[in-house]
Amino acid sequence: MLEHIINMRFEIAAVFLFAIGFMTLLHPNLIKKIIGINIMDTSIFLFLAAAGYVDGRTAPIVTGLGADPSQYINPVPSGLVLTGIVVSVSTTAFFLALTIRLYRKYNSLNLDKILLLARKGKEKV
Amino acid sequence: MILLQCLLLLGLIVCAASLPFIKRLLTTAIVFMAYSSIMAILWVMLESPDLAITEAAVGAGVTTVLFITTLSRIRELKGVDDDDRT
Amino acid sequence: MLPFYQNLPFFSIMLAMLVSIVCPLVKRTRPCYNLTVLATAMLFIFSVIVAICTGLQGESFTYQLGHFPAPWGNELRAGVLEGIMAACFTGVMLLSLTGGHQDFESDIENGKQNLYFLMINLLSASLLAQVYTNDMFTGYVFLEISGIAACAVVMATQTGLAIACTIRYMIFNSLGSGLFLLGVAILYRCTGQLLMEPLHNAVMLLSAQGSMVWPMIVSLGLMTVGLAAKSGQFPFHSWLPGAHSNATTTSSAILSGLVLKGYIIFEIKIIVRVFSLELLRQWHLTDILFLFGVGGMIIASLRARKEEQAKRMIAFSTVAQIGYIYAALGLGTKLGIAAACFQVIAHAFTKTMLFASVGTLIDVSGHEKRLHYLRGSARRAPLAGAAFTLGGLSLCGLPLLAGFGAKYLIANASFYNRYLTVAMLLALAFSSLLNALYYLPAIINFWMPPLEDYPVVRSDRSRRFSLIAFMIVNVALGVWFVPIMNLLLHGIELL
Amino acid sequence: MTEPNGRFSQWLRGETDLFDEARSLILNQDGVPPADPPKKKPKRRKTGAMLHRRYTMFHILFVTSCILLLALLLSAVMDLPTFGDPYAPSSNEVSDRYVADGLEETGALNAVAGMILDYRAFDTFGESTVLFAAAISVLFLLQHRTDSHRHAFAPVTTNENDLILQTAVRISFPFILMFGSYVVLNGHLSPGGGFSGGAVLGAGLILYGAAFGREGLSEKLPPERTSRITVICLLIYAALKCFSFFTGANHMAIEIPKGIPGAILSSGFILPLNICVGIIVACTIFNFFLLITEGDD
Repeated sequence: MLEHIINMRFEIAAVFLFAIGFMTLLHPNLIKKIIGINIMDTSIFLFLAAAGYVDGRTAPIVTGLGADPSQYINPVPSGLVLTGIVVSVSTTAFFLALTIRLYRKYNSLNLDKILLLARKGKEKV
Repeated sequence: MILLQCLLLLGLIVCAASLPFIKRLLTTAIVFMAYSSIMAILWVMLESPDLAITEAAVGAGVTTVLFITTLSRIRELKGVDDDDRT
Repeated sequence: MLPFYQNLPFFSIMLAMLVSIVCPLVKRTRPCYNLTVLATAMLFIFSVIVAICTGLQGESFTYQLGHFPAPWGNELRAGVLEGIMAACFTGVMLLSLTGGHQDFESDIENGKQNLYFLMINLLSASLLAQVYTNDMFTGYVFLEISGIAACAVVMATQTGLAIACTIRYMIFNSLGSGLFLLGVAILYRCTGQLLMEPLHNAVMLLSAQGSMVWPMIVSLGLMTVGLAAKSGQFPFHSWLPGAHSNATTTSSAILSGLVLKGYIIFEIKIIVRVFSLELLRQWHLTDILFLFGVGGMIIASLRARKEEQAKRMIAFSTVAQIGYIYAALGLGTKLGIAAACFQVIAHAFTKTMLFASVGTLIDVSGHEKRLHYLRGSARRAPLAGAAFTLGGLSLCGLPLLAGFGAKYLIANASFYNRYLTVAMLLALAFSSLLNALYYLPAIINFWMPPLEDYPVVRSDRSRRFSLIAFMIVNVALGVWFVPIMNLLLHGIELL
Repeated sequence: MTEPNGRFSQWLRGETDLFDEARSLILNQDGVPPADPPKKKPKRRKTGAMLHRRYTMFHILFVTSCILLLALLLSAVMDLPTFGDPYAPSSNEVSDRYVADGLEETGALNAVAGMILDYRAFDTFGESTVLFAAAISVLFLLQHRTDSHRHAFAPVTTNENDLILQTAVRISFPFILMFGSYVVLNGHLSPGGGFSGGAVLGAGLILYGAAFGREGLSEKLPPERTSRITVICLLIYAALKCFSFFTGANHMAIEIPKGIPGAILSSGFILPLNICVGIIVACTIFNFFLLITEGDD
C-alpha cells in the first residue's frame, strides 16, 4: 500500500491540493477566494500533466524524421495544460477587476458583508 | 529523485494549506508566488518544459504581480490589511 | 467534396466568433447592434438548413476540422437533434435581440455598448460550439468562454448589486468548469481518448472488462456536478436569482433562456454518446439525477413564492424548470431524454417571453421592481401583460401551451420506468400546483386596477414584434408537441 | 348570488386585494391602500443570530461535501493506472502518432507545439478567444469613463525616480525581450511557443511599465491600442485556421510548404500562428496590468 502511495504521489498530491483549494473558497475574503480558485486550477493541471509522464522518457522534442515514440513522453496532456494555464490567468484577472470595483463601491473585501450592503442598496460612491 | 519530488509536493501542500491562516494579504500573495515557483520546478521534473516556462512566467510572475497591484490599489500595503477587518 | 450543407456548422461557429472579434472596432452602437442582429439571423438560417438537410438525409455527419481524421484532429458532429437545438437557440436569440435595442441605450454606458454586443456574440458562438462539438476538451474551452461572457453580460449595468452577483456567479463558474476538467482528466487517464466516439468504444471496452469502473463513475459524477453547477441546478443554484435579476431585460432573457441550456445539451451528448444510457442505469446515476431534479422542482418553486421582486421570482422558476429537465434526464430512457430536449425548447421560448414581458411592464411602471407596485401595469402595456399571462399559464401547464406539452411528455416518458412513475407524476403535479401558486397571483396582480396612474408609455415597436412571435411559437409548441417529439426521438437515435 | 359587499364582489369592483390578510388595512373607507406594500406575512428580519446559524449550517454542509469529494477522488485515484507506466492506456496510438509522424505532417520538431497549433488548433483558437474575452471584460470594468482627466499613471513604487529599479530595468529589459521573442519564434523547434513566449514578453512589459511609469509604455501602448492589436492578431489567426480547416474538411490537398525541419522558417502555419498567439498573450497581460494600476480612478 505504501509503495502504491509513493508511486501515485503526484495524483494524491493533486487531489489534496484540490481539496485545500476547495476549502479556501470558504473564506469570506475575496482575495483568498481567488487564490483558492487558482490553487484548484493548478491542482487539476498537475493531475492532468501527471497522466502524460512515462518513466525514463524525455520531453517530446523529436530530433529527426521517423522518431521512435517509445523515447518521448505523451505530448497531449502538456498541450492541454498549456492552454489551461492561460485560462486560469484570464479568470484571475477578471476576478481582480471585479474585486477592485467592489472595493471602490463597498470599501470591503468580505463577500458576505458586500452582499448584505448591496442588497440594502448602500453604495459608497 | 523520488524523494525530492515528494518533498516538493509536500512543500506545495504546506504552501496551499497555510493560505487561509495568514492574516496579511500581501503575505498570501507572496506565498502564492512560492507555490507557483514550486509548481514550475515540478513541471520540469515531469519532463514538460513548455509548462515550466509558462507556469514560471504566468503563475509566479504575472498572477502575483496582478495580486500585488490590486492590493496596492486597495491600499492594503499600508499594513491595514487584516482580512477580518475589511 | 462534401455537400455544402455539411460546412454550415463550422461556418456558423466561425461567423459568430469573427463577428464578436470585430465588434470592438465598430465604435458606434447602432452599426454594432445591426451587425449582431444580422449575424444572429444568418446563424438561424444556417441552423435551419442543417436541421432540414440532416432530417432529409436521415443520418448525422461529422465534419473533420483540419487535415487529420478523428482521434488525432478535432471534429464537429451535427445531426437532427443538434440542428433543431441550434435553430431553437439562435431563433430565441434573434427574437430577444430584435426586441431590446432601446434598453441597451438606457442601461449600459454609451461608450461600452459595442463591448456588450461582443459578449452576446461570444455567448451565441459558445452555444453553437457546445451543441456541435464532438470533443471533450473543446467543450471545456467553450464552457469557459460562455462562463466569462455570461459574467460580462450580467455586470453590464455596473450597479453595485450586479457586480456583487457577478463575482458570485464567476466563482460558481470556475468551480463548475474546474470539476468538469477534473472529470475529463480522470477519463483521459483511464481511456487515453478525448473525442466522443473513440471514448465511447474505450468506455464500453473497459466496462465490459470491469476494470477501472469506479474511476469512470467518479469522472461522470464530477462532469455532471460541474455542468449542473454551471446550469443552476438545485443544490448549486444560489448564484442564479441574483445574476439573472440584476441584468438588463434582454440579457436576463438570454441568460436564463439560452446560456443554461447550452450546458444541458452538452450534458445530454456526454450521457448518450460517451456513456450509453444502459451504462448509466447500471451505475444508478440516473436515480441521483432524478432525485436532484425533483428536489429542484419542489424547493425552487417553494422559494419562488416568497419572492417580492418580479424578476427574482421568475429566476427561481428558472431553477425549477431546470429541475424538470434533470428529472426527465433521470428517467434514464431515450423517451426521457427526448422529453428533456422538448422541455429545453419549451422553456427557452417561454422563459425568454416572460423576462421580456416583465421587463416591459417594469419600464412602463417607472422601473419599480416589486410585484406589489407593478399592480395594474398590464393595463398600461396590454401586449406585455398578455405575453406574461400566456407564459405564466404555459408554465402552470395549461393545455394547448408549450408547458403542457413538456409536462405531458415527461409524464408519458415516466411510464417506461417502472420504479419512478409514481414519484414523477406526484412531483409533476405538486410542482405544477406550486407554479400556479405564484404565477396566477402575479398575473391577477398585473391585471388589477392600478394604484396610481403612471403616464401611458408606448412599448417600442420591435419589442411588440418579438412578444407576438414568442406567443405564436408557444401556442405552436403546445399544439404540435407530438410531431416535434418524434423528430427529437429520431434525432436522439442518430446522436 | 354573492351578497354585494362579499370579498369576491369587492374584488370584482377592484376595491380589495385578494391577498391582504390584514382586514383592517383593507377596510379604510376611502379605498386608498396603504403606501408601503402589505407584507404577505410579517417578514422575519434576519437577526444576527439567525444569520450566524444559517452560516454555520452552510459551512458544515460545505465541509462535509468537501471531505466527501476528497474521499471519492482518493478512492478513484487508487484504481487509476500507475504513474509513469509505459503501458498506460493514455500512451496509445493517438499520442504515438503525434510524436512519430508529427515531424513530416506538421514540420514542427516540438510535438507539443505541433499538436496545439495543427492537430487540435480549434482548442487554441478557443483559448485565444478566452483571453480576448477576459481582456475586454476587464476593459469594460476598469476603463476610464471620461478620458478628460487621464489620471497620472503612478507606478507601483511610490517615488517616481527610483534610480536602482530604473537602471536595473534599463539593463535587463532588452534581454527579457530577446528571450521572450526567442521563445516565441522558436516555438516549433524548442520548448516554448506562443503562450510561454507571450507570457515572458508580457512580464517584461509589466516590469518596464512598473519601473518607468507615466512616460513609459502606457503612452505608447494604451488599452485601446492593445485591444486593437489583439483583434488584428486574432483575425489573422482565424483567417489562417479557417483556410486550413476548410481545406482539410473538404479533403482539398493544398500543400503548405513544411520547409527544412530545424530551420526557423519551417513547419507551415505554425510560425505565424505562434507569433500571433505570442502577441495576443503579451498584449493581454500588459493590458491587465495597465488597467488594474491605472484604470477607473
